[in-house]
Amino acid sequence: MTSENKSQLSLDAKKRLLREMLFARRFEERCYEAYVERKIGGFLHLYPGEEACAHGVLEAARVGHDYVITSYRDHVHALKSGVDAKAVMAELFGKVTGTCKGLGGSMHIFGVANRFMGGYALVGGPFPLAAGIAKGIQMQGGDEICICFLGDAANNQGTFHESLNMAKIWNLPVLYVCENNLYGIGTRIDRSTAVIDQYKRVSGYNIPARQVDGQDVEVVYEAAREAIDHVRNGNGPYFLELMTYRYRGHSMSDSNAYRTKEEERMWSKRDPVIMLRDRLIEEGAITDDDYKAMDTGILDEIENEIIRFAEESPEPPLELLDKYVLAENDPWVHGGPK
Amino acid sequence: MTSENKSQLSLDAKKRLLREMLFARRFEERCYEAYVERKIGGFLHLYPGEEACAHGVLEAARVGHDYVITSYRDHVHALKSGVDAKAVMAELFGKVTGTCKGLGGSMHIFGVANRFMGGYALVGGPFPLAAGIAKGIQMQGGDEICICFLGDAANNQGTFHESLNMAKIWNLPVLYVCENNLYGIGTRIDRSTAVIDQYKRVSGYNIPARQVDGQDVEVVYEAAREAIDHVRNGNGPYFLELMTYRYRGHSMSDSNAYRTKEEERMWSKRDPVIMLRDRLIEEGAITDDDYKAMDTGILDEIENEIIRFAEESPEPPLELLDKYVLAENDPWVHGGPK
Amino acid sequence: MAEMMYWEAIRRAHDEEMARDPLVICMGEDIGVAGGTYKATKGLYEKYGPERVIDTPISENGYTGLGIGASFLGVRPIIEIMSVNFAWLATDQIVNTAAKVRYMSGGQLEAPIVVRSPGGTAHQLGAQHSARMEKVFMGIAGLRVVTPSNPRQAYGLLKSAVRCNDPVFINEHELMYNMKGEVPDEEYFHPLEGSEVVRSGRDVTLFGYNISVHWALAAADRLAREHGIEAEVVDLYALKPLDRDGIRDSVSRTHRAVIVEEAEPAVGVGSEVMAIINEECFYELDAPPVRVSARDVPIPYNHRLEKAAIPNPDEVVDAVLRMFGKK
Amino acid sequence: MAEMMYWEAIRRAHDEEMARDPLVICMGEDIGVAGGTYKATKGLYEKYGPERVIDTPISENGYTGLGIGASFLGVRPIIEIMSVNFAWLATDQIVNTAAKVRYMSGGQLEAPIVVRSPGGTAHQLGAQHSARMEKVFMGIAGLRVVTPSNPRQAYGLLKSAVRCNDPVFINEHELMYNMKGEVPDEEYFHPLEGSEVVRSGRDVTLFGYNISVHWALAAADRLAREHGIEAEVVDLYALKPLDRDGIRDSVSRTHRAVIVEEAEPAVGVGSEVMAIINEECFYELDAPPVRVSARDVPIPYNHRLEKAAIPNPDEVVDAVLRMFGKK
Ligand SMILES: Cc1ncc(C[n+]2csc(CCOP(=O)(O)OP(=O)(O)O)c2C)c(N)n1
Ligand SMILES: Cc1ncc(C[n+]2csc(CCOP(=O)(O)OP(=O)(O)O)c2C)c(N)n1
Ligand SMILES: [Mg+2]
Ligand SMILES: [Mg+2]
Repeated sequence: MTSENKSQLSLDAKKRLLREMLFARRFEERCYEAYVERKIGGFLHLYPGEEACAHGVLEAARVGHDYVITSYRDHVHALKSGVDAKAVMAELFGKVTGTCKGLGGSMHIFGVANRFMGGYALVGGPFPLAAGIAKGIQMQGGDEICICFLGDAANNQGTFHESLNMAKIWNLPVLYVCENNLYGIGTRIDRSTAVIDQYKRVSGYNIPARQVDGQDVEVVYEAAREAIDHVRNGNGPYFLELMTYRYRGHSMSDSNAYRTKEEERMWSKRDPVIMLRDRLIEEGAITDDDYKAMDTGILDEIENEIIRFAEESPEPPLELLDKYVLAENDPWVHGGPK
Repeated sequence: MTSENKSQLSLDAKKRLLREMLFARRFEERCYEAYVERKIGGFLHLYPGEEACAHGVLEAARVGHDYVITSYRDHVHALKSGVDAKAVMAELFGKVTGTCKGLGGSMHIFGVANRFMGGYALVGGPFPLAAGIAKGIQMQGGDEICICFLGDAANNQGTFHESLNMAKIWNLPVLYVCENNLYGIGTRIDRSTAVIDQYKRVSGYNIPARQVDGQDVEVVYEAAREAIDHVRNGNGPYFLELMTYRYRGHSMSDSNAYRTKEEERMWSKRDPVIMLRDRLIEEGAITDDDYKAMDTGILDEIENEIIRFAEESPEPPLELLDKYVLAENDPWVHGGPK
Repeated sequence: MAEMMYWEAIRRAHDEEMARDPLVICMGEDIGVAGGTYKATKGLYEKYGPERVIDTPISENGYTGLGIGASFLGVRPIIEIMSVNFAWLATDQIVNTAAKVRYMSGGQLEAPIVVRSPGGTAHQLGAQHSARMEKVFMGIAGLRVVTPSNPRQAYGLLKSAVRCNDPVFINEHELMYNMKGEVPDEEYFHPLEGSEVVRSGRDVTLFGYNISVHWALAAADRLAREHGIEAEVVDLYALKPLDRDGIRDSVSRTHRAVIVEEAEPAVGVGSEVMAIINEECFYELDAPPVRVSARDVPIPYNHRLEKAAIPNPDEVVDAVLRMFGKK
Repeated sequence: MAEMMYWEAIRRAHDEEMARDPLVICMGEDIGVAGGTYKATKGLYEKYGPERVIDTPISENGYTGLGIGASFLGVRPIIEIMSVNFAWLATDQIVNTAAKVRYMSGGQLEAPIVVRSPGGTAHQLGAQHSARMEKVFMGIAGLRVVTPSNPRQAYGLLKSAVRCNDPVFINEHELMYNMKGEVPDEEYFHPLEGSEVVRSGRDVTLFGYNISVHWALAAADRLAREHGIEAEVVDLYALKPLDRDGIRDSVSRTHRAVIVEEAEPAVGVGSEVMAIINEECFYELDAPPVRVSARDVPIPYNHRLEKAAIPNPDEVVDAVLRMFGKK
């Protein structure tokens, strides 16, 4: 497959994307190790295999301007939204320098300064929140949009139905991106879902929808551009389905036993990082050595900057335990400012 | 419009249906009066205008064999399921002779002996219950089906989505009947719902669905026959949408101010009782005098049997207050039978 | 000081806050064109338009979550849930998101929503429309719960709740919307914490909230008139957090306590107030505190049974008389 | 008497009940092919097939309601909710339908479902996966709530819950599935009401349930060893209804009470036990009862803060020492 006219991405952009996606891959792999070393606790959901989804979509968005919200599998969405990788890792380590001062953890990365509105641990939770953010945008008249990432199995939650309906009737600027990796934990989509093509389910809401390959970042980018244009131009919600695959278990405790080797092999041939690398090599834009150097640089950065930062950062002080439960010194609690 | 070949209903059946529907109309009108007289309390949701829905569908079902479940607007569904009208009225009067001994009230008529599985007051509540009843049927291998009546606005509840999906993936024998009367309380359907034709929303679940006129009991009957056959023959769920209209307010406190006179006038021309009456007169099956005599007989029965029964029945004893909260003398509470 | 009805007071608070801040919105089923089941938003649709007075689909979890999401961007949603029994459907978003988002984001986001909803037994609404939920929300860290017992509180608590940066659940009551009472003519913000001594007395404290304040007051009158017992009545308009100081102060004066609550007793306001009394002023007690609660049953439809299921002033009087060994 | 793990005990109860009665089914997310997150249904899919061991879509309210509907026809569903935090989504069907249907139908229908779910703080699962809900369900008339503290109870309570005609919520704990303990070889039905004295003592009663029983036992050991204080430990395996007699009996012997609970204090097990003590045996008390609860915060991710958020045996010891004026 040649990449000519595959997308409007410049060569520079593609090279940058390759680095970002490889960075995301290595970041997640390093999280895996840190979890095994017991530096990271809780539930840890990793993103390898799905990098083209977040990167393709958010490359087409205006990060830092558009709002992004997602589920517990949230590290890479945060990174691509511009959240500092050191702060993400420190959060995973439970350190006070983390995005959420160590209070959130892997499932709850937030980077509100970058308009990354958080990872949420309840399946289906972000659907209505995203519609609400879009309502907030609409009321304030900006040209931002809200992008909500969600899994395929999450779409069986009632909030899917309720939120898409509201998004449509109120013409809200929200883009729902379904990362369809064919499984909800160990349950294959056809065992949980009456209509497997998620974009078809959206016909019940009169929302435009489309399904594309989620492994080719250029394809994702182009589809997202169209979708985002639609939403940004005031045409209401849009639903984009990306067909993808996670290379690891659902979370750390998952052995992946429910998937066939054949299926895994097939999808490993469509590795989003490798596909982009090979294309750039084929185009003569980079050499294999460039790629290796890039990788070494990334590994070095992760180890010597990011992990070190996380390791060396202090634990949150015990006083933090009671902070952020209720607003501090809110005058309205006592009858208003005196 | 002539009725030839309109349905397979025999003349006798149609005459009986006319009487039943007129009875339902008069029953509900009498409830209205009793509410004004403060004999009935709570919320009271009446059915005039929609009689062809319950009657057409349940005429095609095997009442007493198939299970029926519905919302708070439940009197007429109970009656057509074979629940004793005296017991229904007594329940509305809060008497111990009522279907639920006076504990339930208008929104909670139950007639389990007739497989009328109840009226439920939370919008969207019956959807999953119906799927569950169907699951119970399926496990026990019977040829019953479960018929679930629900309103158009109820379909915006998340349980709609969750239940239809489960009904489909598990191939459950459940027929969902949407009584689309265009309003949820005072909110017109187009203000609450992205796709107004409810049967179209079901495409997201791969469930066969159809929309028909809900004012012509013969049309409803034929559509229901098809639907019920489909379900009874093991083909899984079906969704039937009946276009109808309620002639009264949503409940007693509702002035109906949100509807135009014109719309009301249009629908009043399609009165299901009158349409059937006129057709039978036209066919020469009854005369206007027959109809009047029928009406007089019904009014007499309601007043002198049903209302009198309800009036004269005793209030429930105070001991009932604590009964039915937990199972009585359940041995498993204490470690099993001794 | 003008007299107005409870619903008018709530409506006025909506109106003032919406006039002041274009980001204050209200949403709920039939609150717009229809003006709200209990008229709390009457006329606001005409005044502020459909973008700010939002008739929602019947999707409680969905629209509550939508309100929370909007609040992340500075919108101030006042969410009406028509009957609190339907709020069970929205507990996911209220508890899992609104109550926890500031904490789990390390202070980056907050969810300044108001959820208003009537709970309790009205006129024979039956089991699925008569329950209360204040005790559920009271148990959740990160939420505030208040409950007005009169029009002044209904007005002032909503005003403060809209401005406060925490999610606030306001427990109203079907039977109280037509209650009349004085409301200050000028703008008034009722505190979201604390309690009010609404009748002074030296012999026993009757704690009530929302409708049970009125049962307590009626009981106090009878106790004074017929038995010479002077009851103090404390209005716990704030349920989360409860006013530990106010509870201690009153019980330290009267040395006896009765808590009157409409809900079934288990893990309720009554048990929590008793726990606080035990923790704060156990040695001040001259008698064990007592709760007067609903029966531990779903609410029946029949009017006689319905009445018997919930407390009334006579039961409060009896409880006090028993406490004084007079019964 | 064989030793087995808590999860094995639950699995055994499932297996025996499913083998006995073809209408017993189990359902939940990933309980079938995957055998359940905590292995409580391991191997049952292979044994009983997909119609009885049902992998559900992620639709908590939907599949719980489906289970309730099936129970109307004699099916006995054991519904697993993977984490109790997700059960908020299903409260509508549990509270509005299961708890009320027998009552509002005048005894015509009942909903004999079992809902099993782990709650509480495990290893850094964060705010949205660490909450508890037993206090919520305890407050609802028409429900039963039990909570096993060991494999024997886990086995016997589930057995009885499946047979009982009431809806039963079983509160489990993530951290306990691998706990070992003896379970009778023969079939065993644990009562759904009552409590167990798991350690006798004359000086103070420590009330615990589920995991906090173990904190209480550890504290009792230290109190005896280091301070010569003999604590009685009472295991409140039944939370709804609570065992008034058992609570009174123990406190009447020891005259002092400490309640240990993992959840935040407001309207919780602790407050309800205190209310019962006040009602049942106030005059037996030599000191005000005390609760040792979690902090009133969502649960933080950081391991040190997480530990600090919930009680531990040392805090129980300190509470007792303070009660005896030794601290
Ligand atoms: C309300 C709720 N129910 C169940 C879970 C447990 N759970 C976590 S992830 C998951 C599967 C979600 O699958 P999908 O939406 O496809 O996303 P993916 O993990 O594949 O990215 C489940 C069942 C949860 N976190 N929240
Ligand atoms: C969960 C829930 N939310 C809201 C309500 C209040 N309510 C009762 S009926 C109704 C409208 C339902 O409309 P529809 O489903 O179209 O049925 P119809 O009354 O028209 O027959 C509403 C909002 C309720 N009873 N339950
Ligand atoms: Mg998935
Ligand atoms: Mg309708």
